[in-house]
Amino acid sequence: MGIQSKVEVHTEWGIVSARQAGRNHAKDLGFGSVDQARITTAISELARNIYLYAEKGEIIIEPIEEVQSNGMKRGLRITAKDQGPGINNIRQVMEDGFTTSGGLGAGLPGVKRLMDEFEIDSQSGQGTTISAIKWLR
Amino acid sequence: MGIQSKVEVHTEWGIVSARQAGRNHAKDLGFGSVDQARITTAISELARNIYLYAEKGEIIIEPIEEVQSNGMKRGLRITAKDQGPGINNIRQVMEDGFTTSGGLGAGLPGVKRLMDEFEIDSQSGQGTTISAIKWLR
Amino acid sequence: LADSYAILEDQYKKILNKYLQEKDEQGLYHAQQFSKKVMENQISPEEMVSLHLEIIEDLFPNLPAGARDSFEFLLEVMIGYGLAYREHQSLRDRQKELEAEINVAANMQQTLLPKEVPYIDSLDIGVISVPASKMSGDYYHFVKDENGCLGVAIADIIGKGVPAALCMSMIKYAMDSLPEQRLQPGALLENLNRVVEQNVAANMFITMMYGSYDPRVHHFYYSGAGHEPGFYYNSKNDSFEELYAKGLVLGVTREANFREYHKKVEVDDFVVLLSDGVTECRTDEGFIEREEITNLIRQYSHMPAQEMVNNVFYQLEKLQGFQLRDDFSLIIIRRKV
Amino acid sequence: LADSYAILEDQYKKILNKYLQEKDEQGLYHAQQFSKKVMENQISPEEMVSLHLEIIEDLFPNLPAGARDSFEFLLEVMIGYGLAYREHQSLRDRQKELEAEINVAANMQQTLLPKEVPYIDSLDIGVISVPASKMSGDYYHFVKDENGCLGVAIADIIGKGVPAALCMSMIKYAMDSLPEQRLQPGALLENLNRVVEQNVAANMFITMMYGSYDPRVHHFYYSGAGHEPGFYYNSKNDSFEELYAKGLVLGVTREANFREYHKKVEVDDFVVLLSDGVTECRTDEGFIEREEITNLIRQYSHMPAQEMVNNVFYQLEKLQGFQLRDDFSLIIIRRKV
Amino acid sequence: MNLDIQKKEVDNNFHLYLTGEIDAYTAPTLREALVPLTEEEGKTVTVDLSGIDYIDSTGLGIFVGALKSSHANDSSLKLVGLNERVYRIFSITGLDEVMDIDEEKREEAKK
Ligand SMILES: [Mn+2]
Ligand SMILES: [Mn+2]
Ligand SMILES: [Mn+2]
Ligand SMILES: [Mn+2]
Repeated sequence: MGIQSKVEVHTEWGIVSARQAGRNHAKDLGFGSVDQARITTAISELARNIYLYAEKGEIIIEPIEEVQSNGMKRGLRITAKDQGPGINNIRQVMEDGFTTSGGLGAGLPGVKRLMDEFEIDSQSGQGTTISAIKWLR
Repeated sequence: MGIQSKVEVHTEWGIVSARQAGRNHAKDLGFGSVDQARITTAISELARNIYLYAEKGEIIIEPIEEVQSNGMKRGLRITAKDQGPGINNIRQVMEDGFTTSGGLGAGLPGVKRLMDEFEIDSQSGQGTTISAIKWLR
Repeated sequence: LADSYAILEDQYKKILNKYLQEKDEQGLYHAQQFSKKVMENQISPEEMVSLHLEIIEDLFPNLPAGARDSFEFLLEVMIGYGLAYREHQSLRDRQKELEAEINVAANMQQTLLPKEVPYIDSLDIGVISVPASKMSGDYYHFVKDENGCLGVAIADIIGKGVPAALCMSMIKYAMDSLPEQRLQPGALLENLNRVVEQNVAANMFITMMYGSYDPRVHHFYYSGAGHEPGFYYNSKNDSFEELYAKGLVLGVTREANFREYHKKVEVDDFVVLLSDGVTECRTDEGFIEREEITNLIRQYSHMPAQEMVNNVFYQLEKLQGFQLRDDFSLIIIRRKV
Repeated sequence: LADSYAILEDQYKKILNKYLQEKDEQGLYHAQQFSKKVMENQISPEEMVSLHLEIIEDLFPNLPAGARDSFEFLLEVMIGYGLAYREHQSLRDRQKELEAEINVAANMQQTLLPKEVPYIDSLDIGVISVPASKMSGDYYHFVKDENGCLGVAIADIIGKGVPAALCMSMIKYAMDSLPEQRLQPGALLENLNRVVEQNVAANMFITMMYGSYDPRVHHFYYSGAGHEPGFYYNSKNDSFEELYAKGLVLGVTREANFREYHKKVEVDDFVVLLSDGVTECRTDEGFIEREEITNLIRQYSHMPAQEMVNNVFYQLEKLQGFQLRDDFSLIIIRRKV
Repeated sequence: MNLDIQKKEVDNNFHLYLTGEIDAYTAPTLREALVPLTEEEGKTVTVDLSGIDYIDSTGLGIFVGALKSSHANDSSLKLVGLNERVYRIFSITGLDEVMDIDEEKREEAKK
């Protein structure tokens, strides 16, 4: 359901556009202001990673639904894709407290915390795809 | 210099009175609102410790001065005294992240962080004296 | 730092003002970037709230008095978060220190293991031992005596991590200080049991298998102290049988006896010794069967012993999603000629 | 959790309202107590700010629009603090796990130290050994031989924490496995040096002082391997002299010789053995002088030996703000009659 | 505390000038700078400690490691410029007897 947005990221403007698209979708779906800010921050971090380490890539934002026993669960999926250098050691990158860039709690573990679901697929030299979902409560 | 205040703590009202006295002194000395809140929180924690573990004791609040090469340094000293059971293992109590009561960062390590200087003297069965200073910047 | 606070205040004022005028996403992006900057400067959350308040008091002189007061109240609440924030900084430093310490200890522990596998003409030996976390509670040991016999030990200390590692070092020094003359496997375990019993806490114990291979006659003598059974591979029938030696774990009673078993080893056959980290490999679908292990070993049995153990380890590590749940040790001793 | 959020919101509304009416310290005290409660409920700082904002929007319907917007902006900044806050929670959990592991190991290590001080009629012995962190790299040891002589060892493994602890256990087992007949201090250190040299990494070493007290004649024989000098207290003159035994630290060269020193001990005199954690006690004003240590010991010299060492430790711990920078070991052996 | 390490190569031999403190935190940096130099056969590595006012046992360990490495690789290691506090530690640990300490100054004194 819903229309997905795809934003190319290769300048800082791209980061802002991706944030904007994410915030619009989040508002439309009915997320509260804290969750809006969280989703936007997650997008921002993912887009910034693309901008800094892969030079270019894209952010896809799409509303999703999942049938459950007690009705329908709705949410927003963020996907970040790039053809950059990829991540050598995923276990290390996902470890808490050891991001070299950004402040405390930032980096990919931060994105994982901001969202409800998180998946990463990356191999050295083959680019990275990260997908994260926030469910509406 | 200045007049010291001494507040008996054996009820929760005593905690509030000690806070009030501390806040007044801090305001008079010219501490900003964040530092006022920090000093008051430190007093609160110390007074609560007396109330919870020693049943009664006192909080003394006194403006202090220290002559320095480049003029006078002014500050506020908080002293908490009780004749309670004392602290068995001070090192353990001063350890980060392991307060059983209170939330993250609370307890005596929290008081130490809120103030600039911190001293503790306690022996099992002989009561506890804690003294902490916040300097005006 | 006082200086940089003034600079940050000024920056915040500018980006907030710009946002209030243009109210666009770019402004909020600046807010997020600013967040990183204040945190790099170790500004606490309560300071951030206070800074915000100062600026809006400036911008909105007719803010209702109650609204202003309400922020004094909020500030009081935020002090608690400030404490957690600062505790976090110190905890993170301590954690880094601790990890560094354990890395050093893990390196030291590596030096307790044999530097190389002894060379014996007629034998091909492979060994791999990988800790589940940084430090290992598995131990293995080789010794070649004056008759050219090979002594081999494999041991597993209950639990893993630092405590197991500490205990593992005891086993190493205890073995080093055993009387010079070569002991029979059973007598050796009896000796070790006394040392372990005296030195470990009531709830600790160690399992061990000790074997002695005589390459002159190709007999393998072995005794076990409650250790995970190994395997004997019969190449003629392409079959595995259990190599089990009944015996009480070390450290439980002062005196214990260990029966000695014996196996004649034929050309191309091999002995497999392992720790339960190999057999109790747990995947999403549950525990792996011992038969799956032997199938895996059979699959690589045409390779040199070292490549066999490497390959078996890689396959089992992969099965567990590259996260070992227990220390993993595997030794293969094959009779070549 | 969603439920408790609603309850907290309601509570916050109540205490904030009460504060705005009465504007007293009690209200702010409630704010602080509330801070603990929200943190126990794992409410992030940005949620706290958002909760506050919702309530004041309710209370002050004519809040200037810009002021309202400014809090959207603040919220964006607070998200960063929220991340740090949640990272803190997870780091704390991991740290607790690690600490638990190290606690177990530290308890195990305690069992390596003598359970009690040997009883010798004419001597009064006090000993204290406290690790800087959980695990110790200091070691001490007492043994009473068939002639009633007291052997005493004090050792310091380079560094502290887990790696030093691992090495410390080696010293313990190495001493346990020394030949039965009582060795002279020099010969004992030569023996130990060989074990250490074989078993430690290139940049590790151990310092040790070993003494043998013969209560039949009240002679104290001792040798040192690069260890911090102790003291001899002469009660007649109320003076201290250094108890220094020159010798190379253990583990540097394969062969080393250790000279044996000797001291006649008079009634009421005592021998002080220590590790450098006692003397290299560092305070805000710099290092403590050895003379300050002897002054401290003198101050308690009328007490039984165990109380002396306890008091000296307490005073030095206090001087360092209850944060030891190195493992601390102090032994006092006094001739009573 | 920090440790500053300056390296110079004079007549095919190495000189290290150290300033600051050598403790558990700075020791790894020193090891990385010092030990590889001692692995070059026939060279002399002179370490100038006149800028060092504190060294702890972990720091000493680095010099012990370097000494062993110089024995194994047929190079030589020299320490110069030790102040009293630092010298005391080398002396107490007996390392002054197995290490080449302050040779230059003593030779100057002989002249
Ligand atoms: Mn185990
Ligand atoms: Mn196991
Ligand atoms: Mn040490
Ligand atoms: Mn020490």
